[in-house]
Amino acid sequence: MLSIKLRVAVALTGLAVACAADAQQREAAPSKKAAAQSKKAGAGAPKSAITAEFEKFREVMEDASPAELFEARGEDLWKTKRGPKNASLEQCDLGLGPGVLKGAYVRMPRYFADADQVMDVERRIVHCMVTLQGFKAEDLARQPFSDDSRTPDPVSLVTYVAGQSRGMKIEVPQKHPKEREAYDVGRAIFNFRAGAWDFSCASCHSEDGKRIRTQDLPNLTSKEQAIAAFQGWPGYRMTGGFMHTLQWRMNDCFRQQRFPEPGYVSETISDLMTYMGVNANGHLYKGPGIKR
Amino acid sequence: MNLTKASMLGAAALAIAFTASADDDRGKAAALMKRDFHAKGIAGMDRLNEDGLQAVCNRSQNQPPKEIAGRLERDQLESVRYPADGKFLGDWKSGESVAQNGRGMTWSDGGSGANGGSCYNCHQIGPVETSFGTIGNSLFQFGKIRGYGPDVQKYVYGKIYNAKAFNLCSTMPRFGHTGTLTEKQIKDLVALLLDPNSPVNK
Amino acid sequence: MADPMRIRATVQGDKVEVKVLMNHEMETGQRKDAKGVTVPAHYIQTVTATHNGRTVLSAQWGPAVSKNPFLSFRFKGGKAGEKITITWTDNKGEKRTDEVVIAAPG
Amino acid sequence: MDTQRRTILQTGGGAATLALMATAGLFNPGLAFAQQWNKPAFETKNVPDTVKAMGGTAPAESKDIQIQAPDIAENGAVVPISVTSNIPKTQSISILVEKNPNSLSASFDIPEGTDAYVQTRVKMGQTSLVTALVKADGKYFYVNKEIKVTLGGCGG
Repeated sequence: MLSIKLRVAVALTGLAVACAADAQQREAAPSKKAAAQSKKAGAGAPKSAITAEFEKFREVMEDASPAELFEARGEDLWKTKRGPKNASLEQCDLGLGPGVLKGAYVRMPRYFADADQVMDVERRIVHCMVTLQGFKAEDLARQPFSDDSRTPDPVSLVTYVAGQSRGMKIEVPQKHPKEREAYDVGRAIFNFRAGAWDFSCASCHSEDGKRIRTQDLPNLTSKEQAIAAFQGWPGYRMTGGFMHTLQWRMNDCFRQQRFPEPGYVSETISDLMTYMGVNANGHLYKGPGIKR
Repeated sequence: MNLTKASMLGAAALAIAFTASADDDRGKAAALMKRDFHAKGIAGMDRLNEDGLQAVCNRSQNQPPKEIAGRLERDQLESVRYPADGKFLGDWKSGESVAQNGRGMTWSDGGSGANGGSCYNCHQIGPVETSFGTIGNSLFQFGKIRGYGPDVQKYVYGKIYNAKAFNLCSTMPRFGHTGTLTEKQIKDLVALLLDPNSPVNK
Repeated sequence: MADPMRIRATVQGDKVEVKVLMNHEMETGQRKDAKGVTVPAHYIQTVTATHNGRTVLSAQWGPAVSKNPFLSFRFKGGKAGEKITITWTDNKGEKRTDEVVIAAPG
Repeated sequence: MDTQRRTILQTGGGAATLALMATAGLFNPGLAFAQQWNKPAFETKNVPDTVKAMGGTAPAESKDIQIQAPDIAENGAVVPISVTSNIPKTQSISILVEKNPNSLSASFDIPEGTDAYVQTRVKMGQTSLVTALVKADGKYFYVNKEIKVTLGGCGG
């Protein structure tokens, strides 16, 4: 044990002055030729065919997506006077002025001076529910994700707000220093390997064309693919038939990463969304979607 | 000669500059996560602490210098506990269910019930299962292609026990090292790949 | 009470295309919840669509229709501005009726 | 055998009740079919029994029926299926999933003036043949399509 620790310490010192890292993959396998052969000897249907089939029918379903049911519910919640202060959310400022919803979703996360923080859409909506309507943050954080018994209000609200950016260009801002810092820290969180299985977000999301089971994994480090992760959220998840937001998606990624749980609407999640959102900038957002 | 030296020095300087700002961000990220996360189920906050290997991989963008990687891989290999009975091949049928099973080590796992290897999440293995991932390479016909001998058996056992012993910053978890899989389960997986009767090799 | 349906009805040539999304659990009665207790069956059994008092589609469903069901069909004789009414009834006797005005071709 | 006989008896009973209620003027005859849920048909456990319970005998395979559905469903919980019948005088379209606990998923009555076309989404527990059963001019026709259902995502 002691010897391992010592060597790691030596290694870390070595790294500090390391030159260009050795990029070679050194898989100590008995035969490289054999590995290439085994790749060719695939038994399943080629990925492209399966994916094309999925995408074709995903489109059919998105034409009439159950997400619309939650958009409608969210609109009701937005406009109805609720909470201890008996107020609606119509004065909530999502970055473009109080009550301006058009284009707000595709320009978040962003810096909010009143909170002196970078906030993603769900974090901001929760902030408004607390400040304008008088709800308690602890109550909203208690069971924040959809399950058999309910769809939490912020989920429907995010879906409504997202629907108001349908067909618009993603322009997550990087003007304010805190927005740029959120991007950098978000990238560092994305690459941080730890936990029981040595995973980081990057373990699954930093190469093109990878899958878990049949599920495509967008490469979030690439401009072309970061959009694939931004797109379709909030999404109606066919498994269980629940409406979920990116807040849930990232929470569940950390579960599968074998990490402890991130706090609901925490800065960690806002930073990750900033990293992902900025990488997806310039693409068109299609609105709430359907997910597996 | 001189030119090479100069460019190497330049690269070193660049690497240090880059590392400094990346280290800064990583420090902020680690502190932020410690503040924002909480323990849940079997997933304690200690999981946010990098172990030595993770620290090296995080600081080198998973590309540690050869020298360091080699030394650390040897350390990892030394920690592999091979079966006392010297036998590596278990039962391929049980291996198939370990490969299918995605349970283990998350905050929603725990309590009773065996862990799985989540193998199909990343690898193509048997000929029947078409729902397989592609993060890892295809293992279909593994034994047929690489041979069934004791060396290959020992390698596969070691690779599943601790993938990092063979490629320091491999994406693959250390299934034996972390106590995710038992000796028997690893033997069963070895059989799935290397038993000539396993469907993998048909 | 169940949330409203989302109904879209649009004139397409000499026909009206109707698309309906319904808020419903469509519980099969075979699923167990997190505590291992069987969730009782709860699903829409009949759906009726009417236009000017005339039935343009009627359906009988079992629990195998997906949660938050979708239904689409086309009929002749509807004009923009007229109404379509959809009613569903489930196995617990709950009922919901919504209507929508037929839209001119987009 | 027993099950079959009981199913037929029940269907008969249902029809008789329906006729009785219609005679009594208890509801609008136009809505009659929709209001009467065919319980015996929805309780059958295989395709032949379902066809019988729906009053069908010896349905003929027909190329004039099209099923539009994925070859491989991304998620068995939501499988989009549309059925179009080009058989004249189509009266009803039903969707049956062979390997589901109960074969009958949904049945649609097509009045005159409505296209012989429906689109919906159904649950499938596993890879199965899906049957579109059409009643036209009192006769029964069908077509089959296999839809594969896969596992997906982390942990299967």
